[in-house]
Amino acid sequence: MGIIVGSQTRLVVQGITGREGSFHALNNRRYGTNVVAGVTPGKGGQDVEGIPVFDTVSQAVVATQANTSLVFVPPRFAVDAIYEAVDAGIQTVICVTEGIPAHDMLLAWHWVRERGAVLVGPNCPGVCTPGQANVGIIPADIFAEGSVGVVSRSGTLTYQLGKELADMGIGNSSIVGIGGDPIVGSNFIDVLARFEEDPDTDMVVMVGEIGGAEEEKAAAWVADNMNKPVIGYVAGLTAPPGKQMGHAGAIISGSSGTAASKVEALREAGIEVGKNPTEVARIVAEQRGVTVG
Amino acid sequence: MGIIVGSQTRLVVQGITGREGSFHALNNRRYGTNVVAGVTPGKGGQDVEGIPVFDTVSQAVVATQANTSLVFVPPRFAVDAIYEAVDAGIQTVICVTEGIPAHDMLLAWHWVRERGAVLVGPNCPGVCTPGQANVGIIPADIFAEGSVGVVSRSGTLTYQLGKELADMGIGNSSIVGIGGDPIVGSNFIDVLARFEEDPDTDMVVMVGEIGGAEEEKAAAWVADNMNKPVIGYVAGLTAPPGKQMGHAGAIISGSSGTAASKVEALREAGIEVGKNPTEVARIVAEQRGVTVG
Amino acid sequence: MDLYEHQGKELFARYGIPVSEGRVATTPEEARTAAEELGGQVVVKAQVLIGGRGKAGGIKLASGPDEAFEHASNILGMDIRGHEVGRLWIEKASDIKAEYYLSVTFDRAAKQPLIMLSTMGGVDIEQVAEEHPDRIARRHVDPLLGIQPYEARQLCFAAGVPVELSGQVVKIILQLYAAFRGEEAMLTEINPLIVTPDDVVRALDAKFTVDESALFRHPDVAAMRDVGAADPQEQMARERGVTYVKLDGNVGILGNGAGLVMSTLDVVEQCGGSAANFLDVGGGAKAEEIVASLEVILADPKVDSILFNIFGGITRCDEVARGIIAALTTLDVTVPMVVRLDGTAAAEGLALLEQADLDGVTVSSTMLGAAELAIEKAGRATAASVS
Amino acid sequence: MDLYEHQGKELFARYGIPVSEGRVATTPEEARTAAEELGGQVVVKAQVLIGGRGKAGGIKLASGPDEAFEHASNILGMDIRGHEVGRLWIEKASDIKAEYYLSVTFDRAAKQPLIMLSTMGGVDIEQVAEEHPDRIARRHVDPLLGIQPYEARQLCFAAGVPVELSGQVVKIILQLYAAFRGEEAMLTEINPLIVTPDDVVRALDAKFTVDESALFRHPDVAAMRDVGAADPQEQMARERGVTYVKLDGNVGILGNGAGLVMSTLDVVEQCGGSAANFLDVGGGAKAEEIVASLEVILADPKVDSILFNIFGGITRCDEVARGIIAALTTLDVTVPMVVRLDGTAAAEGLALLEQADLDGVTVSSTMLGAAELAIEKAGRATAASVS
Repeated sequence: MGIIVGSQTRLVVQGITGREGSFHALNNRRYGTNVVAGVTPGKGGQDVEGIPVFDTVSQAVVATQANTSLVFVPPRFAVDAIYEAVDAGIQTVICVTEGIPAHDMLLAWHWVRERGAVLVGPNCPGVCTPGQANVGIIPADIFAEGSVGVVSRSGTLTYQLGKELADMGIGNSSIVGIGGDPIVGSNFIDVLARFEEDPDTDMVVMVGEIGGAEEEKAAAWVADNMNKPVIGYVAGLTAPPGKQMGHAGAIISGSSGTAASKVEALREAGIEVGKNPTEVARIVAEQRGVTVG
Repeated sequence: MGIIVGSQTRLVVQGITGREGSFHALNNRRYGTNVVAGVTPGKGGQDVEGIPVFDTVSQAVVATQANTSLVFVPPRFAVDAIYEAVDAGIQTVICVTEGIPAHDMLLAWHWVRERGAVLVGPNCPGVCTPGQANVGIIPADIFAEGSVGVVSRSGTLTYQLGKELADMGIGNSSIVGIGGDPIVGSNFIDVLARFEEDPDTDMVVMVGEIGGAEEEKAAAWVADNMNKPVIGYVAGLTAPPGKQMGHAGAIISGSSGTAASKVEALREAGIEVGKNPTEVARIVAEQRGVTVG
Repeated sequence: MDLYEHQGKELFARYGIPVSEGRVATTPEEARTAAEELGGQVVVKAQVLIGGRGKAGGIKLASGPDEAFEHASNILGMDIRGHEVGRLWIEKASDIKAEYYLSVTFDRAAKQPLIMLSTMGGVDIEQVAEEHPDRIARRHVDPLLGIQPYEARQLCFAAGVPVELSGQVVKIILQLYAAFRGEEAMLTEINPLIVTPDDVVRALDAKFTVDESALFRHPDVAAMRDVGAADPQEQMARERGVTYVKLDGNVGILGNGAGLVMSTLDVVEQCGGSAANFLDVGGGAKAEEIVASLEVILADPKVDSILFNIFGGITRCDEVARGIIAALTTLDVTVPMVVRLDGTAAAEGLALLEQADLDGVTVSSTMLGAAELAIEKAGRATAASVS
Repeated sequence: MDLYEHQGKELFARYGIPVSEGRVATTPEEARTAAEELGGQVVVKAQVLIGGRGKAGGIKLASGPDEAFEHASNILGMDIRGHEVGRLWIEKASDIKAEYYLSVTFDRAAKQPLIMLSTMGGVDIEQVAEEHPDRIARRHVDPLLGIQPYEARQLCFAAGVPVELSGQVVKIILQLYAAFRGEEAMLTEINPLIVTPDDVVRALDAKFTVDESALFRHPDVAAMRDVGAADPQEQMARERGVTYVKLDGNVGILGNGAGLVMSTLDVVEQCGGSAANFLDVGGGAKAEEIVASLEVILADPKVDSILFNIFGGITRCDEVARGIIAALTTLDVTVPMVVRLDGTAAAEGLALLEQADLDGVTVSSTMLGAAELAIEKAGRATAASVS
């Protein structure tokens, strides 16, 4: 089954006629995702290799019963696309766009929550449920079907981890990139709660990084609410304070937000933490009784 | 029991040290209302004839368990007072202030609703439950205890009606002035629904006037949802279109909002309508088997 | 408060909405100068706060300054549905390929702003609304979040705006909403929103109604009030802080509270009379306000009697009685008055009146009785003046 | 993006927040002129994007122009915690009765702006936060509704602002929130917010961090970026559109994606090495960006080897390989490189590298292996240069 996306997903891609939009829409379809529609205002009536294009998300929903949206719209217009999707009744919105102004997301976060929709991202690689659906830019071929859930703030680091797991013969239920921005639609806790509920997941790897306090909050939540084992990793142990490391969210201010404090919080919550992706994969393998070669 | 205010009311008066605020706070207390506190920023620690004054509504709630607020604050600051009351946990706010900008109320209406609080007004005379509590500026001595509920957009017209009823020996469960502004916190339907639920009310008089479409909507609602009899009255049968008759809400635009169309809607919903306050009182008396002198 | 077209366009321009260049003129000479400055064909447009001026001959195309002068001479002073034309807006003429309709209104029932867009704009929009309601695209906006671009796009697609124009129209929708919100309007309307032959979209008219209660935040808009345009008595009432609307009958009405005053007008008609005005002194009126209100009512020569209907809540009836006594001693009141006082301090008020023993003042204890008496006295006065 | 004090004050003034009059100076001569224009006592303040300048001697009181000149001479060029002072803010000196603290921050965890106010402001605010957390009043604001005056009043009462000052402080709180919202800041801070002996409240310092992603809506703020202040290599990186942070080690790092690059730094340290930099080429990098990134890394003379760690998603490994090949043919690369390519088009990329058969380029198939190799090569290079 997996979480957030799967065989039930009927995907509409917002910004489908753009270079990246069309490339990944087709890529997602190639993987097996049910891509039912695309939206580009003013290009309604066209199609992208057979995927019908509509002017508005509403029209796409009416015509194709799309239930999930993938947003590939430039940062200045991306929140508008999120609003449009939710207003059209889409209950799952995955936003890849990087560089959305933080104040825009602040408002959007509250508005989307009040309407009960699930937003993943922005600035995230998407969600993949191996064997069922891949929504976003994750190179899904790395990942095998299995029962280890992965939730991560970082894209390429997720791939690295998937690769290390795959090298040990371990597959995944779903891989969720939550994104590295200051405000993301779904945080660790939102995703961990879904993995806890998901019958096809029996263990979760949580990949954090410096900045913010989400890892600490997630650790406390895991201690109180999760029965399935969680393995942790935090990137940025050597990051200097006061410097923004790429992601808008990845910055250490004062003594808070350091990787060391996050690792400590995770360990206090009973979560085993690996010091690098290779070690994380080894811990997972050991806990599952997989022989490490 | 009555509705909205009663013996359970613990009233805080916002703007209590103003001329009108103190006059009516004391007037309400004289009637028997449990006035527990007043609020005027910067005057915390003072008292108004024994009523303690606080700087903020929060402090008043903590110290006195106030559960109802009466807002007597000038129009520029009145929405702020409403927000403050609701944010402090007050669940019933009655706002007398006239002249609050309509856009301010537009935002406040949504915000207050989302928080589940009841707002009556603005630009309303208040709510009186005879024998229990009077909150606002209604000259409560006109009204006797009884079982006829009254809901009205207009203040003095309500008094006129109460007087006509009293002259026939008919008393009231509660009298609710909902106010005549374009946006009011509680509309006819909100109040009618409460009267329908109230065991001490067995009949309702609904007093409307020109402008808007609330009477029409209320009529349809009454037809579908109310078992208790409703007697209607609409002021402004002779009002010319396009002229604003005092209330910001009282204006006829085009063919909508006329008294005639409202009367028709009420009659279609099975509501008997009197052509003037005297006739309304007579209808009520007849329906109750009171001998009309 | 309604604004003139040229004032609305001034506000539009501040929000970036494209409008035609123009000038205000209050004399034919100014109209000529304006036409000279603008060059080419111009349109001479009567500035009145009422619709239908085009059909009434208040809008004329002029080929140049001389014709502008001529049209201005004809239009100035013209009476358009009861409004005298005191000023003109002279603007560059536009070529028109299509006329759209766009408005943002304050929808009280929905408690949300409502945007309406149609590609069938122009003078017949009301007919469109009735016969082809589906040709008017509508959308409510969440007031807390404010309008989002997709909502404007959806309106364009729903209304059938051609794709090559939708960029401009989307922008104007967002701008008009910003003007509605920014100026705290109750209504902003562009009809027609024109499309020129070279595909430029522009506002050819402007209707703007702002919330009087919010004017304290908009002193520049408050200053747009045209004190000259109102009925002189309504103007006088406004200066005295009371709400007055002139009507056609002969029974002057003075009451407290809009609902009660409206009800009083109804009762007068129901009793066979006819009200000369609506006058609400508001809550808590003092004696001076009663005097001032009476001055306003008496400025109407058609008034044959005056009906006082006061139900005191905040208002104290003794203050009202003092006002009546003061008025009768300071003003030259020749019409009979019927006074009904009830509620707060009614007994004191009635005692004051009795004590003063004023000529021409009759007291009545009920609203209905007072109305009947006032009508009777007005009828007698009329009969006397006719005979 | 952090702004200088004087830029923050410029923004404050736009929102009506009271600040002291002042001038920017970049030479002692300008400081003297500024002091002359301002008159009386002035304060000479180093403009650096880091705290603690007061304790470091970067803020001095001058009795007049000559002393301002003297202080400016001493402060300009000073190194304050790694930041060289290149400009000064000369402002009128203030008499101080009390120092408050006020800030609005973007609270990610709560998803709401957070306002903090304390009457114990000044340089020791962090100590106050630790020892007397109850002396800092805090309030979150509903971002959809925006701040309401009562929230500002509650902060004042909770912080213990004297009643006679609360009117001014409430106003400044509302203005600071407006500045935070209007300029899309991540942080706005006034410390100290002073009270003068005659009870005037004024911002004596300004800390302003704006959201880089929102700068397209604020061209005036974008123009405040001090291109001179950044590390020259970081500046070079920004111009080339890559994210670069200089560190202290000798292994240059180039990767794609912030998380992977951070992880690579950690692994290098875990393997006993030390990274020279953080460099994220971002997603979908082309060959030219790889060349540009290598230029940035190589501009640091401390770099003894370079570790490429690319996991292709959007990024194509063949593009990366082309970039490496191009760099080696166009740049004068003398340091050894270890390349690890995985993910999208990894096979093609590795084939291109093999085919090019480049001197000094070694391929590794795992992140850990690549790190070990790069450290070893850097160590050998260091040994060679030392010997």
